[in-house]
Amino acid sequence: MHEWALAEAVVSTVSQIAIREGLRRVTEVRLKVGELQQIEIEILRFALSELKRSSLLEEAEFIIETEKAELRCRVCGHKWFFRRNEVDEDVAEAIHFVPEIAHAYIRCPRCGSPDFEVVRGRGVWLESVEGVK
Amino acid sequence: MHEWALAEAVVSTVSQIAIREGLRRVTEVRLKVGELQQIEIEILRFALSELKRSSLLEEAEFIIETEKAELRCRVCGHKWFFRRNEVDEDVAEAIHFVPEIAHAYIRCPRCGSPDFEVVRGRGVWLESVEGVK
Amino acid sequence: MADPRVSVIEDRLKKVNKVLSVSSGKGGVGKSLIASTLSLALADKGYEVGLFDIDFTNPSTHIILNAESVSPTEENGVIPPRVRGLKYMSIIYYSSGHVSPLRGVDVSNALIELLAITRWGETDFLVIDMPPGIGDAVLDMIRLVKKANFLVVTTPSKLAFETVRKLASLLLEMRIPIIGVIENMKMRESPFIQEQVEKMGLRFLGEIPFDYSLEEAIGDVNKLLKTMFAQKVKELAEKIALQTLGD
Amino acid sequence: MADPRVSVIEDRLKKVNKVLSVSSGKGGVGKSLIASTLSLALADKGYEVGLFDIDFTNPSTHIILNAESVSPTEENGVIPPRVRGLKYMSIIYYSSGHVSPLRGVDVSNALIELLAITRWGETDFLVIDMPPGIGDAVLDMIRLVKKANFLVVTTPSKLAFETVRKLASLLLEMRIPIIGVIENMKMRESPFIQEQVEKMGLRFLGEIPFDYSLEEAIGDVNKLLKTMFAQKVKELAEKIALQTLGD
Ligand SMILES: Nc1ncnc2c1ncn2[C@@H]1O[C@H](COP(=O)(O)OP(=O)(O)O)[C@@H](O)[C@H]1O
Ligand SMILES: Nc1ncnc2c1ncn2[C@@H]1O[C@H](COP(=O)(O)OP(=O)(O)O)[C@@H](O)[C@H]1O
Ligand SMILES: [Mg+2]
Ligand SMILES: [Mg+2]
Ligand SMILES: [Mg+2]
Ligand SMILES: [Mg+2]
Ligand code: NI
Ligand code: NI
Ligand SMILES: [Zn+2]
Ligand SMILES: [Zn+2]
Repeated sequence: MHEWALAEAVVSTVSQIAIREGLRRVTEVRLKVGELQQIEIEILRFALSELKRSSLLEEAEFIIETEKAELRCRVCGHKWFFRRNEVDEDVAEAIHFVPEIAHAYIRCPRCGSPDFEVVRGRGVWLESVEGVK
Repeated sequence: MHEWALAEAVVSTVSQIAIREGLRRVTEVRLKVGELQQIEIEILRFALSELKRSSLLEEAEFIIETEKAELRCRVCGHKWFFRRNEVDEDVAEAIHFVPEIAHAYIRCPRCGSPDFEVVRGRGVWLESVEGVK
Repeated sequence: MADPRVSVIEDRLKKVNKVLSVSSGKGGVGKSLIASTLSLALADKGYEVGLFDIDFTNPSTHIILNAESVSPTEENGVIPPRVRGLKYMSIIYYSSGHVSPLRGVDVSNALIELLAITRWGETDFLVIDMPPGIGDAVLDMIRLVKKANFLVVTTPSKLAFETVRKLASLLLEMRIPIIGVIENMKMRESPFIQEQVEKMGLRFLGEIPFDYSLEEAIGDVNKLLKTMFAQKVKELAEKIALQTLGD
Repeated sequence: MADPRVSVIEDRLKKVNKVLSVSSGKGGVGKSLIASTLSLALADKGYEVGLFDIDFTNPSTHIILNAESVSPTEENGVIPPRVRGLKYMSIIYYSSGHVSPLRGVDVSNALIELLAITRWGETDFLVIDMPPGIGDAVLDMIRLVKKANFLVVTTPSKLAFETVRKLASLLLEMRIPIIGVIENMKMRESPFIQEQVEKMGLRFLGEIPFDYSLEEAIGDVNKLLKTMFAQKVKELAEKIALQTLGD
């Protein structure tokens, strides 16, 4: 599972932020996880709990919210939500690694265009970092 | 002056919106004009007043606000404002026609990168259209 | 609320009869040389022709046509200058030799801006010189220029045709009109490309041999028009005019 | 608030000694063939080499290397498969033959994602096959991969060199290391490119002749390595290894 790699990215970014803001320890980290990428939250959570050991994040609580993946067609303006059960297993797997590859498989349900944007719910995003100085 | 062409774009878009919303006549149009493009507001206003004749926009009042052009460097995060008097006449003229050509001439004042985004204040933008049904 | 530029584009192209997008997906297959020479050939037949170079980070047609001594004029918008009888437009009139590092979003914005302000007027053919890649420029041509017809250029190479196959399959899926495929820089006999093209249900327009005298003719239109390359493009121009105006 | 992927990229490349970005601005000059053959040549000398194809809408190296029968594995991230001894990564493992119409913003996002999750491990040279254009991919390499060294490819053509000149002037202005310029597909004697390159203060690495046998070798690595093209690339590889590891 490459959730581990994403967890490392989160821990690395939070550490940088903590150092920049002069935090002695991080108490709370809020994450948004977009549904397009179909991250396995439990694996992400496990990886975070392993990776935070003996770091500034040791005592941090991770609050993870999922966000629906909203797509908007640039041709006709139609908005819709990505649903995993509407694509094949292979396609979901590919999008799991590289969300942009959605453009190779998904089409606007109204006009058939591959020219859509991911309005929200693409990948892993840091919402806030709290700690004590 | 190509302000006339931009005024035509505004009138054409407002007409489409009025038809779509079922307006019999348009009473007020709010426009934002970004400073990057250095539009001559008086010429734009004159063109609009000419172009609106015998159309749904005949009685429309145009409220035009200018918006400072804010740039943000993608490399170092620095934000700054575009100021016309800091570029040559030729360069200002080129940006007047194609605002993106700013990337050929302007650099981040902090790190020297051409890789910046125009956060706001790029070109002509429609803010609102009001009318009676 | 809304970008006013998009809705005026259709209006700006109202008096343009046919838009021909010279495209490929692949770079270096001869799009710019074909777009330039095709424009000259069509103008030579008496058509009113525009040429619009939208490869904004890598413009080339101004070098081929030696088009730097003129510039657009302003008159209720932008009027393209005349270059060898063509209405010619390129971003070089604004970048003047500087490198223009443009992300896709900037390419898209610049394209929309130029489509919204350029007055092509009565025009039989507007030839578009497309950039490589299957990105912002291709997607915006599909999205904004409903009357665009694609002319697809490949070389005999597997590497070029692989991308051409992808571009063509996208255009077919989107039901965008494809005039046909040109095989450029042919060096030896091989039916491979023609077979593949016809298998996709597309028209194979013909081949252009590799022309060793072409490089010397870049920047000298008189010389260019005398090359064997130009001779072949003129034949193709005839075909393309017949086919598209016959629609 | 923040995209966590960007800060981990440096970490992911920590054990990569040199990053070589094979670039041009111009398409069709031989970037993909040179990137592939250079990678093989460096691996042949005993170096641990990665090859990363980031021409996402027009990937080619998998065809050259015939790399479709393997795939990346997952292990705390993505481990590139081995292809002829190279650690090899391409978007084709996710697009599997489908056309990927990607705007610049998508190219940028996909690049950041793959840089953030791919584990190259101990690597002497990571060769990057760049797309044409001076856009998202070039700007992101400059922005995100601080250890990137650019290897610039041109052909003898004025049209190719015009774009190369622009790319090189951007890199010089940004103080990005340029290993040098390669002149590919040389057909006749001419000092033009070398002179221009040296006038810009850049190193002219050498020329590669036009090789008529190259097309047949695409997809067959054994054949490829026996071409005169590969012979020339091996000589260049020697030079490049000496020069970059000597820094
Ligand atoms: N038929 C041909 N014979 C010889 N050289 C050609 C031919 N067509 C194109 N070229 C050369 O190939 C290179 C790429 O052409 P260009 O028009 O710039 O392609 P693109 O616009 O697709 O990138 C140029 O150096 C050009 O001179
Ligand atoms: N030295 C050479 N001799 C003959 N053909 C070449 C040579 N270098 C590249 N080519 C051919 O030129 C075309 C473009 O090469 P490619 O590596 O795909 O370029 P790019 O990645 O820059 O677009 C391919 O068809 C390739 O076979
Ligand atoms: Mg997208
Ligand atoms: Mg910008
Ligand atoms: Mg071109
Ligand atoms: Mg390539
Ligand atoms: Ni995973
Ligand atoms: Ni003006
Ligand atoms: Zn749609
Ligand atoms: Zn900066």
